Amino acid sequence: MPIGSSLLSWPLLLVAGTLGVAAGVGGYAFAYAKGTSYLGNDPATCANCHVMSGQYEAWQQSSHHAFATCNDCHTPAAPVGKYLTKAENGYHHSMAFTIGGFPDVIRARAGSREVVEGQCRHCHAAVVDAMTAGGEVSCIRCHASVGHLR
Amino acid sequence: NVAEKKSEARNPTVRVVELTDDTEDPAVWGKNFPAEYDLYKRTTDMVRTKHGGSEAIPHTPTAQDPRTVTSQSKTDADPRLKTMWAGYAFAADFREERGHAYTLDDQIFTQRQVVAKQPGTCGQCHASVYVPMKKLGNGDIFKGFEALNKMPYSEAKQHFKHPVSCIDCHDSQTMALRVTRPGFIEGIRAFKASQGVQNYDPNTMATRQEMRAYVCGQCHVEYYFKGPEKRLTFPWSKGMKADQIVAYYDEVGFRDWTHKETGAPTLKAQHPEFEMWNQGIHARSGVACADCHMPYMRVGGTKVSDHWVRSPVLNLNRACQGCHKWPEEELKARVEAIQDKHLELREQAFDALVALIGDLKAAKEAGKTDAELEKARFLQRRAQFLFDFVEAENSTGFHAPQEAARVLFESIDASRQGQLTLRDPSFKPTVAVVTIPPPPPAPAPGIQPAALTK
Amino acid sequence: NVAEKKSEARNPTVRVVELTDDTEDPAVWGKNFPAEYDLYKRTTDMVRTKHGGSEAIPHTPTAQDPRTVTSQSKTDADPRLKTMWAGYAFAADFREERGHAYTLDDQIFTQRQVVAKQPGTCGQCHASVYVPMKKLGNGDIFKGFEALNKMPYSEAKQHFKHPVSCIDCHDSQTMALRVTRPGFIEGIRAFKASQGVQNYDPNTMATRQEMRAYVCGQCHVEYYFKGPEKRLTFPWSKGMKADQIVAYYDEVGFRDWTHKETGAPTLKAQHPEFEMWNQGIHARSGVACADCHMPYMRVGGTKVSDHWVRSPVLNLNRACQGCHKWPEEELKARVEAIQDKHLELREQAFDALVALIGDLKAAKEAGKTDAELEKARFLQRRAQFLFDFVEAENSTGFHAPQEAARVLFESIDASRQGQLTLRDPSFKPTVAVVTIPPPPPAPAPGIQPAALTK
Ligand code: HEC
Ligand code: HEC
Ligand code: HEC
Ligand code: HEC
Ligand code: HEC
Ligand code: HEC
Ligand code: HEC
Ligand code: HEC
Ligand code: HEC
Ligand code: HEC
Ligand code: HEC
Ligand code: HEC
Ligand code: HEC
Ligand code: HEC
Ligand SMILES: [Ca+2]
Ligand SMILES: [Ca+2]
Repeated sequence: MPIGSSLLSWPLLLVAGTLGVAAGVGGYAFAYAKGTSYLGNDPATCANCHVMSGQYEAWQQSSHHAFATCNDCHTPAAPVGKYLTKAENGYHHSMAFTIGGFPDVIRARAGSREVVEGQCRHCHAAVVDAMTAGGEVSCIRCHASVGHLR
Repeated sequence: NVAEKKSEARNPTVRVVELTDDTEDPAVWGKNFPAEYDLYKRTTDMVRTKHGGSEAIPHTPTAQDPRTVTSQSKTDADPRLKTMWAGYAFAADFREERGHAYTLDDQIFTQRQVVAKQPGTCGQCHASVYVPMKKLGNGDIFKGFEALNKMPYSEAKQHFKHPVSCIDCHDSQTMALRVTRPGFIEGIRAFKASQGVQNYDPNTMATRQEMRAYVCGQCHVEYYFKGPEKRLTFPWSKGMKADQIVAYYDEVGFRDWTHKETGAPTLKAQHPEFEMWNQGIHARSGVACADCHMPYMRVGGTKVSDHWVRSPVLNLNRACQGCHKWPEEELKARVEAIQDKHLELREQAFDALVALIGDLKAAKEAGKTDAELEKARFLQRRAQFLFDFVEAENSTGFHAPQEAARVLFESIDASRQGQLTLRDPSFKPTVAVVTIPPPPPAPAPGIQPAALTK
Repeated sequence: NVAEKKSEARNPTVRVVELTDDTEDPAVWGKNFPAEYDLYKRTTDMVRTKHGGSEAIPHTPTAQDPRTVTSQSKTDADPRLKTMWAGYAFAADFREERGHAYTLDDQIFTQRQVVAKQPGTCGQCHASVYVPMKKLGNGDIFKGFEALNKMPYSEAKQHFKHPVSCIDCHDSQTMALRVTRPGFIEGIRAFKASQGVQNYDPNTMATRQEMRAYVCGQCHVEYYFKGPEKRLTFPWSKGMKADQIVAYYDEVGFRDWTHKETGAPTLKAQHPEFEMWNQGIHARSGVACADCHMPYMRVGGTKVSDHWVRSPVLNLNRACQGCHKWPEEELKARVEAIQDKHLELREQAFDALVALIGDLKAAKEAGKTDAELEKARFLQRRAQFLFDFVEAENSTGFHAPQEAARVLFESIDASRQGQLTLRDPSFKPTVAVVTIPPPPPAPAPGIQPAALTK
């Protein structure tokens, strides 16, 4: 099971998700900035937010452009986890985008990093079986560029 | 507000005024580019980092120096500097550098202007000289450059209206970066020629990324004033490394001044940030000055370059995290780890240099002849230039840690060998001793001997 | 064939034999892990890089030394090494190191075994000693360690069957990494204690990533043999930096031997890769030895660690490009740029050290007393240890460029100050001179004085 989903707390996420869609400012941003994009899989919709455009361009240049879209890496594979993570991201990003206060150079939160790590293992289970036998190892320590050419 | 941000993003530059190649005043440019201008004005702010930035020190205004705030005096903080520069204007006043807003004032009011008559050349790096050069040269900046160089500073000053300003780095029509300083154009041409590239012209042949360092390399470089016409010259024709530069000075037989205590034909190095950066892994990786000192930031919905040029340690998220995903605290610790290690060597190399100066002074007072002192004096010249090169470089080792350590290694070796030659006339230094001719006797009219300028 | 790969992938480890904590022979492990074993066997290959790798030199077998191939002799290539080690076994034979397959043979057949009687302790890093230690200690590796340490090498050798092998790094049941060497366990405990962490145990407290360096740190470290029982000791209780280590030796009054030409109480440094790496930016970034020297590679459908442990310059694609997107040629050029700069300082520091040794020798021959020579001898000890620390470190500066330059800086300063004290008895060195006691008179039975071991 992807590591990421185990770390997210259910009640907190439900609240966050609800807020993200319904609450005043967040809701406006969500609708105006084509927040419904969170529900689909088209990477271009992530880039509706211009702050995502750098990552979008870097994704287009990356080795995974042909294999994986944003959600393949940034949301857990399990169906419930996927929409919860989207809700959480949606809330977080709408709030951040509207109110500001986020850094100019965005950095992944620890939780989203774990989601990504889980997704690597999800797709590459066969290949990394032997190496992960011993337990914790971070994929993006060595493969930082697979999703976004850096 | 999302709607506002979207419209800003679509329309980043509303041209409210017409800029020409003669528009000097940054406030006028600021009408078209308010974000950049507002940031540019913030270069007045003074914030200290562990080893950089700057600190506001209150100053009681006097007639000669009306500033109410200056930066800390380095010569007071470390008196070894006065020993190293004995007999030279720098011993009188040398301060921590601060933001671009102060470039002109700090030059005009430094005590170095009092103890020595400075030439107009100085203005090249402290004032907005593009328009003045054009005017003085009737449209030819090289002619204007020559005219300004030759004036005494007090006369040249009349032509200076602004500190470094938009037009010094930008083309008014396209806003493209542009090199406006003849000194850099000539210097980089000589450097490229040493690498086998002939007739190099940065304004037509450099990439945009290179220009993001070249505009800084117009000023953040080692230089000297060549000949009686005081032509601002970047000594790069043998290469940009400290030893290549000192070899150049040996070859042309140049000295900045004669050391008061020892009689050595000494050289002063200044702010070789461009040269040091050039030796480091960031330059090698194509990371330019502007990437760290003017990183992109969001203003409203647009991305602008942070024209509040300052220490990246005050701006780690934008300056570093685009490339390095480490937390800010960790990035700061990395910078400081490099700098602290660097300072350890700097301390030791400095003590060795001061010890050599002390030994030389004693030997001279004890009546040793010029011939007997020649080797040690030459080694002082070398040890000091190499030390000063690293000392004057303002990143405290960060721009090229291994190279900075290498230069300090060469410096301490020269100091210790100097001490050895004084105790043992048969000691053979590992570098060939070059005879430096005496300084030219007749100063150019209105200007003090080279011995007192810079 | 895709189907085959898929099945390999699903079943990467078919256990065909039962491994136990007593299975010494790598060929047996190889039945379960053929990919790792095949790669492990390739450590016999000898390929040269600009400054590393190794070169196969044909050798005419003799009774004492039956090897048909050795690596190049460093003492022949650079005779200054013989001057530096005069009176010590290293002067007789010191070669470029090569792959893990040779660890045992190269130790057995080095001329150092001929010119001096070596202790059993040596085996710790050249043979698979885990099972022998267990047997000799009745299950307690620390007891077995003590037993082996005390034997003469010729006796200990009877217990050695393999060069460094699977069981030295792995747990046979889980294949997890494991530290098996008491020397490392005690050394890292002392080091962590110096950092305020008590009772550190790498096998239970280290992360997996740390273990990817710790298993190497069992051997690629500076060491000495403590006391008459020749306990293998890593001198880390004051820290792992070269100066902290030499301060430790000063404090315990240890010398490896007495320099034949000068009488100085000298120290030999050995392969401090782990300590140097620890000072570099890669260690700080969590990049372990195995990341570069055993990078992952694809074999069939799975990823395995490349057990062909060798120079990463021979394997740039896997060793570096995961993290650095530069072309291989550029990566190679970066390694070499660091190394070339490093070697420049190395040359100069070496010449200074040899000059000090020459001056000291002359002074001794001229009849100077021990008291008159004490300062210079102490400075020789220090200059040499610091120089040798960097020289013996096998990455030619790469593992920590700024730190390596710093250590060479300290070394040349000590050499030059040594030369100064000889010419001027009133010269005060900047480091406190410590009196090193004479070596213990009575050698342990069967073993030569400390003066001739290592
Ligand atoms: C193949 C996997 C993969 C794909 C596909 C992918 N990403 Fe990422 N993303 C990553 C990794 C890995 C990181 C780095 C996390 C870290 O450094 O901690 C990351 C980081 C980010 C970040 C944090 C900021 C940064 O640059 O580190 C953002 C924002 C982001 N991705 C957005 C996107 C968007 C938008 C898309 C689609 C256009 C996308 N990602 C597609 C793997 C991927
Ligand atoms: C409403 C605008 C908007 C949209 C649409 C958007 N993002 Fe973001 N995103 C942001 C903002 C603003 C941040 C910075 C938040 C912060 O750093 O606090 C951010 C940060 C991130 C991060 C890094 C911070 C973290 O949460 O770990 C990731 C990863 C990310 N976004 C992925 C995505 C993906 C995948 C999509 C599409 C499914 C997407 N974003 C769509 C505005 C948006
Ligand atoms: C949606 C599935 C998917 C996800 C999620 C995914 N990958 Fe991949 N990856 C692929 C496919 C498909 C390929 C190409 C075929 C192959 O080599 O297996 C590939 C290729 C690779 C390669 C070899 C090509 C290269 O870029 O060097 C690496 C390495 C890799 N992935 C690492 C990762 C890492 C690390 C992550 C997480 C950050 C990740 N992948 C996430 C599907 C995925
Ligand atoms: C990779 C990032 C990086 C690059 C590229 C870079 N610098 Fe720096 N620079 C730094 C850091 C970090 C410091 C140390 C600041 C401190 O100590 O507060 C510094 C310090 C300085 C200082 C002293 C600033 C102060 O606060 O006192 C100057 C001047 C400077 N750099 C100019 C340049 C020039 C000119 C270039 C290009 C030729 C350049 N830098 C390239 C990161 C960089
Ligand atoms: C026309 C000359 C000139 C140009 C061009 C120039 N500088 Fe400067 N810079 C100066 C001078 C002069 C000072 C010192 C001002 C003072 O102390 O009064 C300075 C100071 C600085 C400082 C120190 C700020 C502090 O807080 O200590 C930094 C950093 C800096 N410059 C970076 C740059 C960078 C990066 C560029 C190019 C993008 C650049 N400079 C271009 C002349 C110039
Ligand atoms: C010391 C040099 C320097 C000075 C002085 C300077 N700029 Fe810039 N400016 C730069 C650099 C470097 C860039 C980045 C250009 C690039 O990446 O091509 C830049 C970019 C810009 C841009 C393009 C958008 C952006 O922000 O990246 C504008 C507009 C601009 N500057 C306006 C101004 C104005 C207005 C002034 C005077 C108030 C000014 N500049 C003074 C160096 C300078
Ligand atoms: C535009 C990209 C970029 C920016 C911005 C940048 N770096 Fe780097 N940095 C690099 C690259 C590339 C390397 C070389 C290693 C590599 O290839 O990853 C490097 C190497 C380093 C190293 C190791 C080299 C050494 O000298 O020890 C440190 C430390 C470092 N950077 C710190 C910083 C800091 C602090 C900043 C901000 C002031 C910064 N960097 C800004 C790209 C960048
Ligand atoms: C080639 C460019 C250049 C020339 C020519 C130049 N400067 Fe500077 N000056 C700089 C830069 C860059 C700095 C900031 C870096 C530093 O202080 O090391 C600076 C800093 C200063 C400072 C503030 C720090 C200090 O030294 O106290 C003063 C005062 C100053 N210069 C005076 C002068 C005078 C007087 C002259 C002429 C004799 C002169 N400058 C010529 C580039 C130059
Ligand atoms: C970031 C990559 C990296 C890491 C991490 C690293 N090394 Fe190295 N190592 C190198 C490079 C590059 C060389 C130079 C090889 C050459 O000159 O051919 C080298 C050289 C060596 C050599 C000499 C090899 C030869 O070919 O002669 C040894 C032994 C060594 N390293 C051991 C270690 C140990 C032990 C560690 C951990 C404590 C370590 N290294 C960590 C990259 C690394
Ligand atoms: C039990 C002791 C021991 C351990 C554990 C050990 N080494 Fe070695 N290593 C040696 C010895 C001894 C040699 C020299 C062999 C010779 O020259 O005959 C050597 C040689 C090497 C070389 C030089 C190869 C060449 O071509 O020059 C490298 C690289 C190396 N080791 C890296 C590592 C790394 C990385 C690890 C950990 C993953 C490691 N070693 C663990 C003892 C050890
Ligand atoms: C220590 C560095 C490192 C770590 C950690 C790491 N990898 Fe890799 N990985 C590599 C290297 C190096 C290769 C290239 C192997 C080759 O070229 O044979 C690779 C290759 C791959 C490939 C491509 C294999 C192929 O050729 O088809 C995939 C997929 C992959 N890694 C996924 C992962 C995943 C998933 C993780 C986390 C569980 C991970 N890696 C962790 C270094 C690493
Ligand atoms: C010098 C130390 C050393 C020796 C000797 C050694 N290994 Fe390893 N081995 C490692 C390291 C380091 C790893 C990576 C483990 C990790 O990341 O947890 C590893 C990983 C492995 C793995 C896990 C899969 C993989 O390849 O990453 C297997 C299986 C393995 N080794 C088998 C062997 C066998 C069989 C031998 C003897 C022929 C052997 N090892 C000898 C250091 C060693
Ligand atoms: C697992 C990741 C990883 C691997 C593998 C790796 N590096 Fe690095 N390297 C880094 C990091 C992290 C830094 C520090 C700068 C930064 O944060 O980007 C760095 C810095 C560097 C630097 C600049 C520092 C310096 O000492 O000048 C060089 C050069 C470099 N690496 C070369 C190499 C080479 C060559 C290899 C292969 C032998 C290699 N690296 C392997 C992650 C890695
Ligand atoms: C703490 C671990 C350790 C101990 C103890 C140790 N060695 Fe080594 N030895 C190594 C490593 C690691 C290398 C490879 C690196 C190098 O050559 O610098 C090596 C290399 C060698 C080599 C090949 C290179 C050369 O020096 O010619 C010989 C021979 C050798 N050792 C002999 C001995 C002898 C004899 C002893 C006992 C007096 C001994 N070793 C004790 C770790 C050790
Ligand atoms: Ca400053
Ligand atoms: Ca080797």
